[in-house]
Amino acid sequence: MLSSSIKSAVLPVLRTFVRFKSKADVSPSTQRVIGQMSALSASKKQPKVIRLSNEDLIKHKSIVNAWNLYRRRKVSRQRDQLNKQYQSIVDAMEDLKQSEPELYVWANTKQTNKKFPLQLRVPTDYPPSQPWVYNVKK
Amino acid sequence: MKGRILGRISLRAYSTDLKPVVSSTLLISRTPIISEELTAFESQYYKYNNELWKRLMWTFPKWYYYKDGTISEQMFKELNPAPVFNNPNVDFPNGRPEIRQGRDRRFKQELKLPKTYSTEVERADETAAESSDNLSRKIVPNSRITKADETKDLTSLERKLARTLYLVISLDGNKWSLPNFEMSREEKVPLHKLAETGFQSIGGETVNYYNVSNTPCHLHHSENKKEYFIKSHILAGKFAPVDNSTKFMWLAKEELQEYLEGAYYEDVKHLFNDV
Amino acid sequence: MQLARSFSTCARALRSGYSTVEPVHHLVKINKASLKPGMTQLLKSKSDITAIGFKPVEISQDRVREHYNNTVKSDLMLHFYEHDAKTVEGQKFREWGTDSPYKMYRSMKKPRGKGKATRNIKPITSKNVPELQSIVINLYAPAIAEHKWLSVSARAFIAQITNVKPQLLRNRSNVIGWKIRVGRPCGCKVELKDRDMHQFLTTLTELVLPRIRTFTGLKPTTGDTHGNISMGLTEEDVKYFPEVEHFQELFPNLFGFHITFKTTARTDEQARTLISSLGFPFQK
Amino acid sequence: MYASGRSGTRCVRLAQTFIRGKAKVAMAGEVDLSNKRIMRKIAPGKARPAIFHQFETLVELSDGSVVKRRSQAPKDEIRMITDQRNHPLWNPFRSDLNVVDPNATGRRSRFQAKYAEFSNDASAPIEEGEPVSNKPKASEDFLELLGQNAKEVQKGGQIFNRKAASKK
Repeated sequence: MLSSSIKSAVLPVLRTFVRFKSKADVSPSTQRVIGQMSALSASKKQPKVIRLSNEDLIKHKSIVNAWNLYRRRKVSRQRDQLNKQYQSIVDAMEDLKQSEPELYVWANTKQTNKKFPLQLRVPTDYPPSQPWVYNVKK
Repeated sequence: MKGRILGRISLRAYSTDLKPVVSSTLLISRTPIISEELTAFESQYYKYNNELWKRLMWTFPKWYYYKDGTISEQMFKELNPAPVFNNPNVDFPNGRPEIRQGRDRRFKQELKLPKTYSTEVERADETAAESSDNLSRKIVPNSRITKADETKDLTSLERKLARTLYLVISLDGNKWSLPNFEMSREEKVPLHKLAETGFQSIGGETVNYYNVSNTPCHLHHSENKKEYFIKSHILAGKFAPVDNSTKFMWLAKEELQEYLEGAYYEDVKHLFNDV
Repeated sequence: MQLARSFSTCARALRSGYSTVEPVHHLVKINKASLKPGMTQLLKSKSDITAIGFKPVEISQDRVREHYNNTVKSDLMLHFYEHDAKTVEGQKFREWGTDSPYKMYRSMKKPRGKGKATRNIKPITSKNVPELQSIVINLYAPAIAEHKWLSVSARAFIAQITNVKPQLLRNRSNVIGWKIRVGRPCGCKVELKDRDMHQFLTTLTELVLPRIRTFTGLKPTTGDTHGNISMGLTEEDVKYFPEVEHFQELFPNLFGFHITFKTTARTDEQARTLISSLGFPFQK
Repeated sequence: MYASGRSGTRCVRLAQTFIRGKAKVAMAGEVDLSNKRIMRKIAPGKARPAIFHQFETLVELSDGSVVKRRSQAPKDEIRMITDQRNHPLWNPFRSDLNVVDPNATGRRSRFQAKYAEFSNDASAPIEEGEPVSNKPKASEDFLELLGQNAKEVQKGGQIFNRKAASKK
């Protein structure tokens, strides 16, 4: 008798939000916000930390090293190409400046507020049904 | 000092009327329509990392998206049965399961989703036309290899969708080059205008294109001729040569190496995209 | 320059029985608290698989990155090229001069103009082609002041459309009329990078913006003068995000937010051109 | 749709959103989070990355191209009807576009469909400033029931428009 009265006195103080137990106590709106809160939180949703054996760790490291090497080569190849492209712009303009001053002025005038066309799109993963647009309206 | 020497040279050239002809070359490209073809190593690495990522992903909050007692929840439950729970009376030689929110947190969580499209059996009686209009049909991506790839049609813009293609033309059918237009000695026009009007005159009337800049991106010296390169992208339309004897092709970088002259290709190859 | 400080050694060298090991004075400051065994996790990189904070990044092909590297980058370089261009010096803090001893230790004079130092604008070469660094989403909802639980909804909503957990924002000032108090939650923010950023970008340009009927393009004057472009979406617009559209009952309250594109461009003009190359239309 | 501009206009806009937000909060007064959860503090060096559970979703755009997306929402396929590929703003030089707008049920879209050929710029998008709601208004539905010749009668006066008045 005594213990049950203590329980009833203590229970409301100890009440916390648990998704499955005390649903009757809270309104559906509160329940929804609690759901949002739980979806955001990591509690009980996080998997275990990956623990690799020494052999697996070495495998992983060699995969990552190979990838870094591959990517470094790719990036430096792209950078070299861009540097060459830049140098050839400089050379062409320097030559134009020396030999054709008139053309040089035209070539060096900047068009302000020029934007890229929107038809120049980010590639997709799979092509459209009609891969190329033949329709031209000017 | 340098300027003086250059000036003297050009003066001498002018006096003997051997000043090289100025011309502009149009470097018109079709940009990739689909994403790059991955190498075997790249796709394997992405797959490996993706699996690690899936392993570290949080548990799917099923109760957030599927309300209790709804049909969709029932369908989801049928597709994804609960994992074996940690029964104290059973021995697990490979470690005891740690179930949290319906997932064994030692492993990745693989889920199947209820399909939104109707199954094959149901739509067996539908005609092809009906099914193409049906908005809830299954998504079947188009093939990354097109008809033009299969027939090896080099003039098509629909070939090699994952690559950048460049236009090359040939006036006699033997010697292939990038379209080049010479400037008359009397009347001077801007280089990009020269390239544009020249391109229109040989068959670019039916093309929507975008000139990246007025600035030339390269200079190629050939005998008594200076070729300034103007960079441009084709956006829509089709290159249709005015003169029937003019041949044209849309080629990727390694194909250009075959068709262009060796020394010329070596001089301009850094302008072409590897992809 | 003397790299290592040392004591005078000649007197000791003359003495017999002298140890040759000299005392070392570290020039690099070492925070010894971080050497505690409990802190070892903090020293590990996030890309290290043994770290607790390990998160795989390169999990799939990135088509926006490919588009930028293959097509846009070299085009932008050509587009911005200007022959014989010089660096435009920004406004800097200035010296007072050396003509008077009073000016020697005086703190520097404020920069000309608005009194703020600005960066130098270098000509674009192959080394500094403008690039999109990150996208910052900033959600400020005044209604949170009254209904505190809305901050949960706002964060859940941003997490849903970006796949990244946002950070809660709190008020930093008091405005009595708007019921704003210091320290109360008022919104959330998230900084998207790499693949998350690129997916958000393509979702905007391919799926969301074309469906907003009032959308006519970004303002041609947008920018914060340092090469960052911003735009905003109202709560009417955000319902076109696929995650929101197909699960409307999860979001009874929708929120508008600001989107800022942080770029490495030094001027707004350059940043706008960069953004336009990624598929954003601009008003004429 | 707006780009954040000068601080003055932003302040006004902030005030507007404030009022708008105040009026439209769903579930207001129904949520009671008085019994707050006590958030556990994460010790330094113990934080783990938040990786939400994500599904790979295929999105088919209106021209048939397919892109892959990662999304937390449990949906494996999405088919778009209006998107970048058939929007006039993104396709300024396409005359073959037949844009099907499922939301176009309003009076103005019907007007536009009827008199499109008279407008100067067919591809010009709808004017700014007048957002069209997705749901057809009740009065419009009744008008459709009444038939072709029915006209809506304007009730009440015009709202005073300061901008328009100042232009005159």
